[in-house]
Amino acid sequence: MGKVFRFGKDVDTDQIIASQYLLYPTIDEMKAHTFESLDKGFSSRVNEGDFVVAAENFGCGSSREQAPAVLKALGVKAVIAKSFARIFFRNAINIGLPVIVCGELYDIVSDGDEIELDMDEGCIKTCGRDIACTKLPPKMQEILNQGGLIASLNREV
Amino acid sequence: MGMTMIEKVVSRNVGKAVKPGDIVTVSVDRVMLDDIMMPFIVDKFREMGFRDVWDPDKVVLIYDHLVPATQVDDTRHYHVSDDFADEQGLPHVHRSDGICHQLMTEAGYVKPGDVVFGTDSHTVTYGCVGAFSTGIGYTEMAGILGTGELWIRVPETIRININGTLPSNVTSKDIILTIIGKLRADGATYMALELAGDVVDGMSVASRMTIANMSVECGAKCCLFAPDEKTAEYCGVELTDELRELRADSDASYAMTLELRAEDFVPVVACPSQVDAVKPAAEAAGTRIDQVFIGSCTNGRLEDLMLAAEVLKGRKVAPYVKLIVTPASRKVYLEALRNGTIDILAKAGAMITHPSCGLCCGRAGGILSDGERVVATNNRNFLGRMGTSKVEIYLASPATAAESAVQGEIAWRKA
Amino acid sequence: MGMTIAEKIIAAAAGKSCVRAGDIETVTLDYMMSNDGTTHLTIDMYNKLVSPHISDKDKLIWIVDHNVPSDSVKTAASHKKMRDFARENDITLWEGRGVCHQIMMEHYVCPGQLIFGADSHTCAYGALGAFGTGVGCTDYLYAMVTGQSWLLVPPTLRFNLHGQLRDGVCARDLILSIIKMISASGASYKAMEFGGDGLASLSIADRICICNLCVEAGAKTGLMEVDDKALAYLEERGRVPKQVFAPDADASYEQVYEIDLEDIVPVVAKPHFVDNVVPASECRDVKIDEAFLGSCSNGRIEDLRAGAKVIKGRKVAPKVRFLVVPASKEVYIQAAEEGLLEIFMEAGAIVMNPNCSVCWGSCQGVIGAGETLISTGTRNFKGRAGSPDSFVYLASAPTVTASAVMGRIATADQL
Amino acid sequence: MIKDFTARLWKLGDDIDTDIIIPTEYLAFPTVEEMKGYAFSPLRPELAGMIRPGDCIVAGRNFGCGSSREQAPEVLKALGISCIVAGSFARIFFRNAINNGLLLIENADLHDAVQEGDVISVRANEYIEANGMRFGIASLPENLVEILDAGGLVKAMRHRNGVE
Repeated sequence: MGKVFRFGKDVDTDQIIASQYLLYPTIDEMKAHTFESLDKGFSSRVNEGDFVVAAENFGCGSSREQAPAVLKALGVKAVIAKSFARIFFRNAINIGLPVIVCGELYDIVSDGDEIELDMDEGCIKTCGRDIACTKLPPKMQEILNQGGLIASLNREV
Repeated sequence: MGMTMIEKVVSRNVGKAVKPGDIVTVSVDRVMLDDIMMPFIVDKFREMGFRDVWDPDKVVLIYDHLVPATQVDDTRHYHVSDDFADEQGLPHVHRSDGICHQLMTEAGYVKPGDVVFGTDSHTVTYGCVGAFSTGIGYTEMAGILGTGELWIRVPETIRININGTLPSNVTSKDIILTIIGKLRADGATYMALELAGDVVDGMSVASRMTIANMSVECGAKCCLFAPDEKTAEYCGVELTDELRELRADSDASYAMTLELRAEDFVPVVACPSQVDAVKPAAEAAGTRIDQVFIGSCTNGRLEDLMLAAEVLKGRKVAPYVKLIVTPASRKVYLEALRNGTIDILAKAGAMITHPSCGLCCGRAGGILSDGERVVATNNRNFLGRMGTSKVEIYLASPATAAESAVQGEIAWRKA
Repeated sequence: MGMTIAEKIIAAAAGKSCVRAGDIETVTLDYMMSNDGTTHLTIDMYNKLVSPHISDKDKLIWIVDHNVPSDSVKTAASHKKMRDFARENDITLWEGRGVCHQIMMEHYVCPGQLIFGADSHTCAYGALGAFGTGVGCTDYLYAMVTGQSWLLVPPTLRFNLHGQLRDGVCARDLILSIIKMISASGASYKAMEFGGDGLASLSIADRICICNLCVEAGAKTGLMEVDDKALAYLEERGRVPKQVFAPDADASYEQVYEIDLEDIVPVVAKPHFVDNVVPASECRDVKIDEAFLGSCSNGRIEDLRAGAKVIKGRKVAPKVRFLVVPASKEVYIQAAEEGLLEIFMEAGAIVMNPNCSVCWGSCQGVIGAGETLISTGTRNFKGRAGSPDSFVYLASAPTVTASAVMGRIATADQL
Repeated sequence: MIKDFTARLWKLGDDIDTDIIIPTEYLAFPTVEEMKGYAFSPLRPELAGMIRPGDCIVAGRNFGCGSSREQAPEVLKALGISCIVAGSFARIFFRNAINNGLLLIENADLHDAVQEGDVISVRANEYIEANGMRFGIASLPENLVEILDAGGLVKAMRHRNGVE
């Protein structure tokens, strides 16, 4: 179980992590600024295993991999949205942050609700209901299962 | 007994003869306020209980340290300044025209014999046209804005005579660095410098500006050059008998007199991290560098850029070395565009940034990291001035800087 | 059945005769571009690999353009890491010589290539018929090590352009109008392919601007048919196409749009989203604090000419900051030679060295809380140019320049 | 009037410039309170956190050389520094400190006679006592004493302008 942090539609990469922090030497130095313009307290309130839930087009904008990386570094278990922008989606999978497409969840959960995600079954449990979510394509599931693209690179070598 | 130049300028201002050590109250002819200090000045001005600026025409506001803005809060300084200018009806505001000290002389705000204060230590620059000018803090500036006056202690003077013929590869930057090396960083504290001799007579106002600018690095309160034809032309004034009189009497009394032979000067560098750690460039030659900066109120004028272009023409900046050129003012940039200097510098590989304090004040424009070395034409090589405390800054002339950029190591132009 | 341009390029890169939208293919890349926005992280990951190696260093192009010259010690450390790695591994490094995509256009991109860039606007390369797409640093690292990557073949949206743009209407207005039509996610995961009789009237600069902004509709890439104009651009620069792919007549498109260029009017994208597009005439009362002409979208010589034409003989409105930033050193030098920089400087603009500047929002020209910017940059997201409480409008070069003159949003015909 | 006091001392060398006292990157912070944690950061980043109100600084020659930034004496005052004893002071720093009511004492000999952490006793306008030795103090010019007595230039001006 993890807590829901609910955001709207078109949450762009600049809101996830603003440009002025991207050249900081490490992700750990950036992560306190996650969602700074939308929810200043996010980084201090989020706990290991929590979820980010959003509407359409989550992660649109730049290719900055810092965006999924800071979410992962803060312990976010998965991002569940109605749809994702493609570079964010790809980046998230590559670093091992699950990104789940689910049309229904956004409209029935509130900020702070507890939910549980079963990726193998493609199912989210909330408020006593089970909601189906899209399973990842096998290629991406394979990368995730390996622990991200770097892990697969090390294995191939 | 005769008077030194500073004694004459102060006497002229206060209407009575003064001598070193006197504490007198001067009437201020101009003040320069820069963007980085403005919010503090305005706060103090109000806190002191003032409502109106004593004479709006005598106030010049210049945005230069924070242009362009690099941090979100920088723009607050513009707005506080704009609001104050509107409220007080200040007619002279420069929002992106260049570095304050360049503009004060170039735009005609300072004339020979004037008494001028600014909230920046390099306000000493205006001595190049025979004005008494010096840097003060923002609290005193707030006081001047309210009263038009400031107390000063009349300084003793160190006289420096430079006669003879300079080697062709020596610039006025080499001269002032050499002087600072001799006097040490506090050798002229509380005192005025006064320069004279053939070499000074032959110098452009721009070259004198470089010397006056850096006089604060040996602690000087000001550094004066007697007004001559060049000064008059530069300032757009007539060289009246009254201005001719603003030179030291032959029987003036000095704290010290230095006689320097022009032929003895060589290109020099100030080594990290003291402005007075000066040695011949030849002794530092071969030191690998990462960056070169040509600009600032010390050496960002047309003659400096042209000198750099002369060195760089048809050559390229060394691989992995960055050359950053920042003209001192919009006027300098325009003139350098028109006469092809910018073209030469850009083709050699220079990054040319908009006129501002930029890298010299360490807020932007080429900040460096641990272990990196820079050769710079500006005025300070203090620890941490351009990045971390592990950055090494060498100060040099535009010619030395340009040659070093090409070589990728400290190098100087042969005579 | 036939293939689209995107399908043909991916098929060639996958070594197959035919691919279809929805297939996942392993492709060999022609170039991998990375800039200072993420390269420091790529290097950290590279150094942690079990067996780090680079598949083909000649395919790597590294460009320092986002925060250049460096604005802080943290930036300087990241730049140093990138520079040192490039030096040790003999990777081509461009530093301070322009925005990455413009450098790629000027020196590398050829029709038929498949290029990864660690920057979302890599989709710009379609202007020359190359499949460019933005990736994160992990994807980049995988490609750097293996020379390959996997790619989902995108479905294609086809845009047939007809006629030509009216006077005063720009490519920027066209692509913003298209983004409004299909929405900010309307091309998510898809390719946008442009052709039709109207293409011939668009300059290479126009085409780059259009393809560049395709990612703002969510597209994986933007692609233009390669015509004589594109081939002439390449020939001028001594490059030859890898292969020119035209779409098959019976290619399968997800949707086909017919666009009459004469219907397009000057528009602006209002805060805080790129598809929040309205006719510029609807925003005439919006007061601005800053205007920005530059970026990989609109920092080319054609854009500077358009801006200079508008501002020549006029002045930037008081208190408005107008930043003009050529997209590359080549553009800068040409603009200097054509007298454009002089025009901007005379008008009171701030001319900066080629870099990402205001578009990137953390290096120069940052805007403060409550301030409004009109920009030719790529994005108007909340906080994109500085404070989260600021406002960014996107528009064409003439509209931005006219707004700088008026101090509020205006089109050039209003002057 | 300047009162007698004792203070624990922090020892610094020659030519402590204004960029060391407070680097340029922090100068545009809205308040001195926000800046003071960065005092001396290029030289001794830990120092600002260790200074306790009432402590003093003993330095060598040319303390405060460099820029005219008044933030330099202001941050030291905000940290609670009671006085600075140095071989000599750069002139702009000197004026700025007095204008903020920060006591400066010129003495060339004390520096060599003390260690960091020692406690000195200051007898106003007479001498400093440290490790059993006495070091003379020159008295300040009258106009400066007036400013110090008023509690700084702002207060002096408020008095002049009849605002309290």
